[in-house]
Amino acid sequence: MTASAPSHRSPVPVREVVKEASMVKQKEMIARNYDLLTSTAEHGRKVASTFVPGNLNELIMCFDMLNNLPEINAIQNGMRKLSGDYIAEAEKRGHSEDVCTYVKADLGMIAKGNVSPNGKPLPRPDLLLLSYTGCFTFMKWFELLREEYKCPTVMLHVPYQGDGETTKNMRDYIVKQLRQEVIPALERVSGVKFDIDRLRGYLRESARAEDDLVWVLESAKNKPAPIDAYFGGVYYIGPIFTAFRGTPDATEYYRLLRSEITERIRLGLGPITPEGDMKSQKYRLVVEGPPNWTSFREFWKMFYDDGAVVVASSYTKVGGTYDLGFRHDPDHPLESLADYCMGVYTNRNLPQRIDLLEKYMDEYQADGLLINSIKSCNSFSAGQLMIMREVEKRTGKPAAFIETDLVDPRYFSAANVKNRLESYFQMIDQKRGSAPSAA
Amino acid sequence: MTITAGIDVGTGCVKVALFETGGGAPRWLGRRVERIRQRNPYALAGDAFDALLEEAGLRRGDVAYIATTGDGESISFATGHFYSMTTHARGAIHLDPSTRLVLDVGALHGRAIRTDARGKVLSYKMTSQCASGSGQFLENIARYLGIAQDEIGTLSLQGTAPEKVSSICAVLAETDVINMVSRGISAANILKGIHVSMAQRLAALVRGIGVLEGTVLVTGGLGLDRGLVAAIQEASAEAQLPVQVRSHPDAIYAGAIGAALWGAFRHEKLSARPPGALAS
Amino acid sequence: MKCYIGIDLGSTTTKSVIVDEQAKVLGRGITNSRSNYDTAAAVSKQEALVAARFTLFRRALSATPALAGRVDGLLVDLERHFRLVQFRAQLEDLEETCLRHSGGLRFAGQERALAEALGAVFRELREEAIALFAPGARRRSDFFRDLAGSGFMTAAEPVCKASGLSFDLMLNVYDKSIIEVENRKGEAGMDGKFLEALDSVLRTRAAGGAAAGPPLVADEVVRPVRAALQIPLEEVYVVGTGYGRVRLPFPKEHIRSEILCHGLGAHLMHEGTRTVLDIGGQDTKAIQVDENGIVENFQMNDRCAAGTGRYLGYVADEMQMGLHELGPMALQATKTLRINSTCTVFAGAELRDRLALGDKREDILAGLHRAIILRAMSIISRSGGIRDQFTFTGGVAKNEAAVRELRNLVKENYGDVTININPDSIYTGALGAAAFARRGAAA
Amino acid sequence: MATITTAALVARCQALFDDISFGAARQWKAAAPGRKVVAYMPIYVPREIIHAAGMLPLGILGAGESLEVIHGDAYYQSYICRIPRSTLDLGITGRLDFVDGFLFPSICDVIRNLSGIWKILFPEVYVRYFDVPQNFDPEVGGTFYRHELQELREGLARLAGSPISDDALRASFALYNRNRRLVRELYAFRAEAPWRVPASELYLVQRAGMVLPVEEHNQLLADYLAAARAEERPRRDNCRVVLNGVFCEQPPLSLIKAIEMSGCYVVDDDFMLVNRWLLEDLPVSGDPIAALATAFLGGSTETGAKYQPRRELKGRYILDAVRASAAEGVIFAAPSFCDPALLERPMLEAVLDRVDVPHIGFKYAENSAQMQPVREQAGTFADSIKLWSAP
Ligand SMILES: Nc1ncnc2c1ncn2[C@@H]1O[C@H](COP(=O)(O)OP(=O)(O)O)[C@@H](O)[C@H]1O
Ligand SMILES: Nc1ncnc2c1ncn2[C@@H]1O[C@H](COP(=O)(O)OP(=O)(O)O)[C@@H](O)[C@H]1O
Ligand code: SF4
Ligand code: SF4
Ligand code: SF4
Repeated sequence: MTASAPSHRSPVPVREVVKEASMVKQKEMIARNYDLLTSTAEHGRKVASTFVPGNLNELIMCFDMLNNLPEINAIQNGMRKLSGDYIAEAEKRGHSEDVCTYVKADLGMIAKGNVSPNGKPLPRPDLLLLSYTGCFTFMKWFELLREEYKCPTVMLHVPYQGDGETTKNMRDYIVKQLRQEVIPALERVSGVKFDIDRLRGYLRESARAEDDLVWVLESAKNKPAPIDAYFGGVYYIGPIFTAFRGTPDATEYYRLLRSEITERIRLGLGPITPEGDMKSQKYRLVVEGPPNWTSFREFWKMFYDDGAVVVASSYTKVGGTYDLGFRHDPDHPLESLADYCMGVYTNRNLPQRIDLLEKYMDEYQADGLLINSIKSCNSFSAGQLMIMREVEKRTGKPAAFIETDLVDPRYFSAANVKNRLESYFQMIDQKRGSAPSAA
Repeated sequence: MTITAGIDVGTGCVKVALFETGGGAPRWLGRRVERIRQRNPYALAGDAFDALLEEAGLRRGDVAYIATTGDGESISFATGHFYSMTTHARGAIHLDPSTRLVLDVGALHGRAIRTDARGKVLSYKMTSQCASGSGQFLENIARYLGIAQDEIGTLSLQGTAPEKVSSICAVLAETDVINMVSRGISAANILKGIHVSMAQRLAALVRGIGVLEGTVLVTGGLGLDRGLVAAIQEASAEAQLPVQVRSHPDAIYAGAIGAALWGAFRHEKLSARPPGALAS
Repeated sequence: MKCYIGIDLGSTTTKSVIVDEQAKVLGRGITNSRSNYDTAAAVSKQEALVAARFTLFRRALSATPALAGRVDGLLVDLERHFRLVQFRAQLEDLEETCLRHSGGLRFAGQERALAEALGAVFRELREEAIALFAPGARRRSDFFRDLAGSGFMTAAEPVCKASGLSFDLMLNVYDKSIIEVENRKGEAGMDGKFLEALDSVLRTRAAGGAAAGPPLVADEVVRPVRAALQIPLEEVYVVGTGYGRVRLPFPKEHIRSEILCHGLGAHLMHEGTRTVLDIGGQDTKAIQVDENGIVENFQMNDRCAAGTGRYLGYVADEMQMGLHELGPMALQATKTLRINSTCTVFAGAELRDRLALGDKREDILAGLHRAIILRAMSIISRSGGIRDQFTFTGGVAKNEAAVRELRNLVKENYGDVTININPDSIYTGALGAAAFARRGAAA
Repeated sequence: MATITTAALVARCQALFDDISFGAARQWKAAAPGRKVVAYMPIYVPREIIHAAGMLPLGILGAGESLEVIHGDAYYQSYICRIPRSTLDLGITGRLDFVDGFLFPSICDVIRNLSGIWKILFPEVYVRYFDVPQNFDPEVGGTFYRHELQELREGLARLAGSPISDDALRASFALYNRNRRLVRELYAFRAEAPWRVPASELYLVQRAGMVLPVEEHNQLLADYLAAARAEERPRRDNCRVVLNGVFCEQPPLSLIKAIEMSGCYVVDDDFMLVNRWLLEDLPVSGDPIAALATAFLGGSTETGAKYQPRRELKGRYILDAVRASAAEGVIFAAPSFCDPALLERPMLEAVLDRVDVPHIGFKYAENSAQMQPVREQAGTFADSIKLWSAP
């Protein structure tokens, strides 16, 4: 459920005004990963398909396996304007208009040759590793994929934090599943014996990158914010939420990124947008909900053109709420994987999500909360209006609500979104204008 | 010789067909279509039926099976009812035996019905509940543009640069069209644009149902709209569907024809069955 | 005289409001937007300018001591006569256009018959016009399209029957012509029309008769009117808002979101307003404002026009009634039927279904009105509920049945709150825009 | 001869169904001091534990078509199914003000998030998200589940104000075992003679079990069965179908009737699966919590909201249902925007296609008003079976 930098073949190129080293590095990492994935015939490494929230990248690496993330493929296809066709294909094959479009984009893509962004077909996975955390649809998605691939499938059921806490029973259950189901399945498929010390090594590496990631996301507390924590944020979380967590590459990426942002802060610069440095920052927003990918640029532009910068977002926490203090822990490897899975944003209950957003509003000194409600995603969306009310009530700051979709171009109505955003910005303005001189 | 009637009560029109069957091909005895226009459709159906009988010199008692279809379930003088897709499939086969897919496009609905050579419904798809891209919508726009119904097709065929209708909602689409008028887009291009967007939705149904060859017969009132039929053909070609999209001058009667013919079939089946086997 | 103008380019109607330097409303104008947007903006502005003239007439006449106590009656008369003059000019235009159109290919061989039939129809329309604008007459719409349209239908049916012409054909000629007529701006000669109307008032009064009212001394009246006509109306600043605002020929700074305009407009009409509901042609908005009319929160329907004003429009078309008549009929209901689908386009189908099932028109209409208001209640609830005072704006606020449903539901769900419904509520957005225009000019 | 007619029984059920203020449950609560009511949503909760605590389990399935939802829409976007919004509306309008506890079972993300909303809006109510394992190994999922059940038992005991004994649990098991047996019997009878148990009646009788104490529902079921067996009813020229996908948000009653009126006898369905969740009797001896867990892991019904670990078994249950009830086809009816039902459907369709069982599918909402498309589709389905089957 996260973006990664659009691939080098992206038909919607960034106007490369500034090309920072971290961007280059990330592109190169992603390209390399797709090349690895599409050349399994040559190197023979096995592939696991899995989800972003609660993904077990370190564990997968312990078995020399590659990690393929259908959500990321769907995003890539959304950004490359292919998802519309894929969704149509899936609907033609009997899928309802109503269901999550990630699933349909993925199934449609498979039906149409499963071509990866590098132009080569993705391999059939050797294992479907169903990390069932934070979203119910995952389960159906992998059942559908299993029909497609007829390959081994292993379920890791992560209990939901219904009462806003994780219990020992929950943790034990996950660890037990890891021990008795997931690890044996990975061993069987890969033929590699599990080595817990290898896992510890990767986890140690993860924790390093995680420290820098948190620093990066929190840099938006500065004024002006040196980053956009939503539109830019989706790029920043790419490596850590996907196939790179636990690799030196990721660590290096975040080190680079951190130094670049340090420099931006020193120079008092705002975020880099596709059209260069963002100039004035009139509105600081917290955003809840995933972005729209099919019109990502157009969507972003509606913000920076009007001087709106996102200082914190919940979406950058779908692959882990590191800013709340969690780190992968080499000393408690399986337990920390369990805690990681349970802690991802959408596995937290609604009251926890509200608390978090409220905290962001305060700590990042935001002017308002914007919710981008995604038609596809019940996990995020069912309850967002409640979130909006509560945050508004608690912070006294205005909130706004827009509705789009992830990768279904039919549900991005630019005129509508723009109308609402403009009204919202004018409303913040007007409110500000009145506050001091009300009398 | 058996005389049967089919009565198709639609949202826009009531259609009645009278047939004689038994011994060779079924024979038309008469047909009639009435626009409903705020009248009670059931009363209208009765009147149209009686008028048709009178023309043919018959009485109700002469008709062996009066079959209703469409919304006609509750017509009291009917012998039985068949549902629209059942009747359109059969009617289409009667009008054009090479039909493998029926696109029934009426005032408020669009349906794709896959049929075999005997008129058996194999599968179907319907446009969603939302009314955008319906015949009613087209009718409204045409009126707004000052164009009579039977002119629509001809005009649309003259369109060279169809203007895309972006909105999914019929009401909002209407606003779109008004915008077009104010931008000076010609009526031909506006109509063609609507046809194209309707055709795309319909072609998606065709594609969705997985028909890959044979004749697609457009039935229902919009079968008479040559512009729409042409647009569907184009859209199918674009979607690389190797099908022939056609219509028939009697396309609007497809449901009524099917009802009359199924009525004949059922009549025969029931005559062979001991009386009172089923209450119905 | 300095004028600040707000134009609300709605999906169904376009409204203009002119305010003066003291923020007093000088005039309001409205027209159908169902044609060219530029024209709609121009026409509504024109109408507002006409109304502004009437305001100036009122000021001038009120300053004439000899007319004390008679100004109101005089102005009502003047307006009626003015509308009649206007209507007749348009009718004439329509007839000419129709005749021109009946020459087309489609009508080959029938031109003569058509021309005769049209002649008969328009004769009748002209005669009716007098009754239409008679004192105290109730018109089913303020728009030429609606008035002429329904008159045309009624008149054409018997004419067609008598002459054997197809009714559809006649209708088609009308459909072809009305757009054109509607799209003509016709600004020229406005002053002449005022004087013509005034002249007509004076003549009628002089002629006496039951409804004529007391005769007037021509000079006492004509002089102030002429003087008022001399005052230039200077357009200082125009702000546009509403659905079609992006199509307005203004720079971006002159455009305000309709949400803000409605919020401010409602505040200006009723100072205590905290919650605004606006049901317009194709959207429904709920807006929360603070004590200064500043928007705090809003919600609106999206993408789907279900349950909006157009819905009533479709229903009215379906029943061949005027929009004005729907509410009163719904109020006659003895029970409220439950209607779940508020899809605008299916409204007609649902209506027919219900009629076929034997339900009464009144009851169905009551159900339809309730359905609209229920949808609005949901949107309000989403925006944060209803706070005191609650102001209902937009075209649908003119509908008594909708208002009644709303009152009931508000009471049930939010208890006793003051509900403001302004007779000019349809102009709320335009008023807000005009206020922004005044501020814009000051800035 | 039964003394009570089906009509009288159905009328009572209809009254219970129509009463969206839950008068019956309110009366039950008021009848003795200290009584408590625990509501639950689909798809499954172990009602035995609630019952054993002396409390009334109350099944909430939205508000149907009779409630005009106003506030619920303030919490849910248009692309989310209706059941959570009408349920919230019931809460906000005070219709559930007598409810002391509310269980939100693991069925989908919507209900899951609703549990959080409920916590915020109704802080005085005992609210619990009830998780069930998707791992069916007795050691792994079983251990987790036993703990969850134990936690639930403790939570409910706190709410009830006294501990829940093993004996009380076993006594409840016996009552619910009887309930499940009667429901099974009713379904079997219906499959045998569907014209004698119209779908809408079976629905209402089952639905009554959501609001009545189990003891009363058992009596009702027994009475209805006896009455239905005693009454002859006209048989129509209908085809036999299994109805699938209706396990959470409920279609309006008129939709169920429309299906039958357009020519389809429903011979099996997945309404109110909580009544049929456990396929076998719970043992009334031994550790009750372990018994509940074992029954869930190894002997519970299948549905879209549950994971099937083995690919070759995926979707088999629909075929089993078709065969067991001698159905001629399947009607898939799913609530609009219901991911569990709609994502499950293509997999079920594939299973049916493999053996040429015809099927159709459509969507509904609890307040769907237009039955025309439903009649159209069910009717065409019935037509084709009528016209094309041997005479
Ligand atoms: N000659 C024609 N050309 C184009 N459209 C037509 C023509 N005659 C009827 N129609 C359209 O057909 C529709 C009625 O089709 P029909 O299949 O009878 O629908 P229904 O069964 O719902 O009444 C009307 O909406 C009308 O727009
Ligand atoms: N006199 C009236 N009586 C009843 N309803 C009216 C009247 N005038 C307008 N309406 C309703 O108001 C709607 C237009 O409202 P309006 O606020 O002008 O919308 P918009 O701003 O979108 O053009 C119409 O569709 C109609 O339903
Ligand atoms: S429902 Fe949401 S979380 Fe689940 S797969 Fe779809 S987008 Fe991802
Ligand atoms: S989008 Fe428009 S046509 Fe569709 S349901 Fe809504 S109002 Fe009706
Ligand atoms: S109807 Fe479906 S999506 Fe809605 S709450 Fe029930 S299971 Fe979830």
